[in-house]
Amino acid sequence: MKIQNSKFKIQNFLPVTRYSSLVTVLLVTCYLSLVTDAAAMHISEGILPMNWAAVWFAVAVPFVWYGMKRLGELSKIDLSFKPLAGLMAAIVFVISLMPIPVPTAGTCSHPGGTAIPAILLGPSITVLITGVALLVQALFFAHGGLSTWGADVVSMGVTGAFAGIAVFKVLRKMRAGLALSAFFAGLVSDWAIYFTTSVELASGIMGDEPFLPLFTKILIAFVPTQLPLGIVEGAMTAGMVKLIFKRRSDLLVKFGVIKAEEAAL
Amino acid sequence: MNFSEHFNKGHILAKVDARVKLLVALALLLMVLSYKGIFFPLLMSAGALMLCIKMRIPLKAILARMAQPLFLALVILLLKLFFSGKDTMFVIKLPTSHFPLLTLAGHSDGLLEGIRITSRILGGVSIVMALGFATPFIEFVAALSWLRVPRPFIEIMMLAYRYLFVFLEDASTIYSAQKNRLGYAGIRKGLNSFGVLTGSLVLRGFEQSQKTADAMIQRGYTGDMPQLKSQPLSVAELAAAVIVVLAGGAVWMI
Amino acid sequence: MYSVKNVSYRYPDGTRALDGINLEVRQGAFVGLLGANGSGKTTLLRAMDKLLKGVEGQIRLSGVDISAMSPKEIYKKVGLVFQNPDDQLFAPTLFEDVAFGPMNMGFNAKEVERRVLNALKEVELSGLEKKSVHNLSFGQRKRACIAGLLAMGHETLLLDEPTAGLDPMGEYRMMKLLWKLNKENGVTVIMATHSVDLVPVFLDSLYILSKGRITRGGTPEEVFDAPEDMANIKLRLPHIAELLYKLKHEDKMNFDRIPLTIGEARREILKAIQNEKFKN
Amino acid sequence: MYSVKNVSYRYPDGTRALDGINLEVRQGAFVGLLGANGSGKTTLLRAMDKLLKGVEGQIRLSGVDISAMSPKEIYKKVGLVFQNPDDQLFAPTLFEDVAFGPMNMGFNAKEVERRVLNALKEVELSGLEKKSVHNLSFGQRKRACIAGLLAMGHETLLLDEPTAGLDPMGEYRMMKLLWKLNKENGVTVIMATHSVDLVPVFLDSLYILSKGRITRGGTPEEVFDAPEDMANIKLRLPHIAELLYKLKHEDKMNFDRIPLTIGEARREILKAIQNEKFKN
Ligand SMILES: Nc1ncnc2c1ncn2[C@@H]1O[C@H](COP(=O)(O)OP(=O)(O)OP(=O)(O)O)[C@@H](O)[C@H]1O
Ligand SMILES: Nc1ncnc2c1ncn2[C@@H]1O[C@H](COP(=O)(O)OP(=O)(O)OP(=O)(O)O)[C@@H](O)[C@H]1O
Ligand SMILES: [Mg+2]
Ligand SMILES: [Mg+2]
Repeated sequence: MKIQNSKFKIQNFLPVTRYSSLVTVLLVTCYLSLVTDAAAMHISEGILPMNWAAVWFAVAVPFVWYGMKRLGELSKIDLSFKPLAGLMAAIVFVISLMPIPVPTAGTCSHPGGTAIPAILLGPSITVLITGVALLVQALFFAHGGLSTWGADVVSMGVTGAFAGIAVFKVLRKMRAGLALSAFFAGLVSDWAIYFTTSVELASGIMGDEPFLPLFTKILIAFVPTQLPLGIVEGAMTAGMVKLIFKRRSDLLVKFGVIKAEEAAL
Repeated sequence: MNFSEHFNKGHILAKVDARVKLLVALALLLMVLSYKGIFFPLLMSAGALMLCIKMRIPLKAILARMAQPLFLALVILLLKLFFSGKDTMFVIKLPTSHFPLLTLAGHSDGLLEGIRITSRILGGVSIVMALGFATPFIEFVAALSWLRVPRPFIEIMMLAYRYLFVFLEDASTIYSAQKNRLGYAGIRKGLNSFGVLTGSLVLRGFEQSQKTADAMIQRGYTGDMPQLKSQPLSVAELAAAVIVVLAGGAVWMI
Repeated sequence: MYSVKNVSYRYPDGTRALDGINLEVRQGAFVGLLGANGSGKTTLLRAMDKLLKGVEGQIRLSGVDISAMSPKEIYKKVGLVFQNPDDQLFAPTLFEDVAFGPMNMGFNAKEVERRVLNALKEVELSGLEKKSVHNLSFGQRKRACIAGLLAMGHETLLLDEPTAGLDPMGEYRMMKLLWKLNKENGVTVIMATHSVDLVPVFLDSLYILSKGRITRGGTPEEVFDAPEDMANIKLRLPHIAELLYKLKHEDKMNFDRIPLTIGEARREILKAIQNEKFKN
Repeated sequence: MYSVKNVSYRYPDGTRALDGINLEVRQGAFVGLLGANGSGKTTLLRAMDKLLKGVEGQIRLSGVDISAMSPKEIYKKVGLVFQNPDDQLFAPTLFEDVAFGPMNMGFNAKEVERRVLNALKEVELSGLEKKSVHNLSFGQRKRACIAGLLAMGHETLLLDEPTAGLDPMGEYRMMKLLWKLNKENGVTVIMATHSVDLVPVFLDSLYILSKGRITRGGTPEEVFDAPEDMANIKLRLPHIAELLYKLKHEDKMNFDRIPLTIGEARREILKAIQNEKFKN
């Protein structure tokens, strides 16, 4: 007897089976991420076909170019700004290599670290820094790729930085505490990266399928690593801002993160 | 840190101009991306892997670098197999066929599409990996500079590379020091310590950048780092590169 | 206490930093590791604190193989002070920093405070509790690192060049502090150092590292007994020893042995002069 | 050459790091700055290189007030070597790092290369041009910093603890290198240091800093002449001097003066013994 053709499909009585495909995706990625070191935020070499790779390059380049222009201006005022940007790139790189145990996936994952420079140096410089870090990672770590550099800059750099700083600014306007704002900046930045990456991934591999179902599946596939990772990233960003506030509040004033009156408190 | 300079230095590609290596790799990469089947990417992958073995890169390093892209490739393959396409090949019912909570159908056309993407990933990743293992960072940067990548980008890249190792060491020492004082016993403590670790790194970056700027200024820095002139490209190498690319192109056409 | 057997270690990039190290440190000892830059001192200390992965050979702590011990068990017994103080002071104020360890050990507020104040007194930083860590001088920060571990009540301290960068006085006082901890509180101390001149004054025994191997070990007198090959391992005799060595071998003065400290040197010189007098 | 008149400096947080410094260094001198941790050595060197803003008083370089000089003019004459080599080496490879200065000075590729290779030979780093900076050992990185300045052809070098963290052999060789630069190439050298024992062997004159003031200056013999108040400024005599000081004052040996180096000490001791003999 074929169950599928039977009148009494068991599936109809079990809500779980309505989402069976999604559940499967979840189970599969959980299993897979148990055996590998997942850094799901980077889109690897070769995933995007030529046309999509070109599209994301075209989106990314103006942002990076603007970052360079801005850096040039700032560098004229303060000669130490370029070294600072270079060193922050190194730090973003180091942070993104730090393994974090993600309890739900039972494995290690890596934070993006974009929210931190976004809060301190502003989003446009952050895009540039991320572009540099991504190029090095693509070549020497196979995190991301040369052809997917544009896509990765758009997700990790552009959306990550702008989402992070927007949340931070809005929360600060609403008089939220420094650490709390930083926490949500980190969290939202991480989730925004994950969202954009899913869009890029889905459009890159959809072929002639419809976009939306695939997108949802990808989004769900990485829930077990990305949801907790966002929280870790938030906590990390908050911890960072808190530490700098306690140790060198003058720096936060200098970069316009807080006002001088706040530092005096 | 698996930078190429940490491996065998006398390998077969060591003497080849980095610009040539970069151009060839980019050309082959473009061909892989625009190829419609699986033959060419897999061929490229096999070739690049063989090159890596020829360069005596430890197998462990190769696997470590391939792990993450392979993981993504697998996810994509499974997504494609089960959730796209129309020609059902097989049906899996879990846990048993009499009580199927999950019903999964594998599609042959989905599988094909998945294999196609997977082969593209394999081909692309292998080419770039071989390039990475064959080219010391410095030469890569010089090649980028020759390709007219803007100066500020290059400068930041060089500074980042220089201080990457300093900060990696700082990070590991701070981490050890925290562990030493039980900073990672428990999730809450762990998260907190982790924030302190990143904060310390960022602070270190600020302080270091001041000192670095001083050091640069006192050696005549006025806002732009000077640039070493690159040698002209050797005709022989360029010719060899063209032949390799043309050969690749010929295979690509088939 | 510590027993290191045939330990080797290779960094991921292939550098062979330790190459068959054997070492025995008994409870309550005050041991120095000497060696050129890059000879493996830091690596050895890190291996002994189980901070490295993939160490070959066996390291036993009070008879138990450390590879079988949990980090918590190790860090309760052993504390490592890193070379650079900035890598290990992470709280905003001195008090908070020193309290970090005891708090993680789960003591109540009162006990934490008692331990912190005690430790600060021990390193002569009392009164600076509220000070911002980065406003301390270099020497003060070095002391603060040691206080952070003292407050946890370790029975063993591993120290990586605790006197580097300190002024001559600070160097001397740091050594004296360690000596006091060792002699009065019974703390076992193992330290890497370049201060050849101070070593014989304070340490019980020495190990010389060269290219990842231990080439010599014993009391300072035994180790500095063969001055000829000191240069091969980029070391030298303490200045006092060098002076008396030259007086003995080039100026043919009659010393029974080559003293390493100022006190001993005085005695030897006076004795030699006495002998000269009787000769005439 | 350098003439520092009544220079004071206060860090933005209010710390008064320099407090009325007066200093004269003539062309071709080899001068040391000694002082406790936090006494202001680094600050003084930075002020002399015009890296600090808001310095009170006057600093003249070859007769010209440095506040009237452009950075370029200063950096053509004076080079400062920082305490930590990682602060100073910013290019990826050794060659590029050393070439940074000459390239900024506008030399053509050929001249740049000549200068770089020369400087590297001077500091014994020839053959390592292509090496990544982070793969150099600590001692090699310290030398690389010096090469970076030598390649610019400075007539004056300011050095902040050039021997800190080096092994005893490396320390000695670094001092010898500086001594050679000073004596053979005529480079004026001003260095901050804690190595009391090496100072008298190499340096022409010394200044002692304490709490932002210069409390004493002169030849090593003159400066170490009053051992009693060395402890107040957290310094001590060289070990050799201490031994002979004790022999003289506590054991009543008869020295004309307190020598500071091993060679002189040998002579003094032998002379004293000779005298004893004649007494009998
Ligand atoms: N993280 C690392 N990766 C690769 N090699 C390393 C690393 N750390 C140290 N080494 C190498 O291992 C060897 C031993 O280094 P180690 O730091 O133990 O020396 P050390 O005796 O502490 O020297 P120093 O007196 O300069 O502190 C050196 O050759 C060094 O270059
Ligand atoms: N950036 C700074 N901000 C505030 N105070 C500072 C700063 N740098 C140094 N100080 C303070 O200025 C004084 C002099 O410091 P300086 O670094 O010149 O001492 P130093 O003689 O070089 O000491 P060391 O031997 O430890 O290197 C110290 O009290 C120090 O705490
Ligand atoms: Mg060391
Ligand atoms: Mg200093």
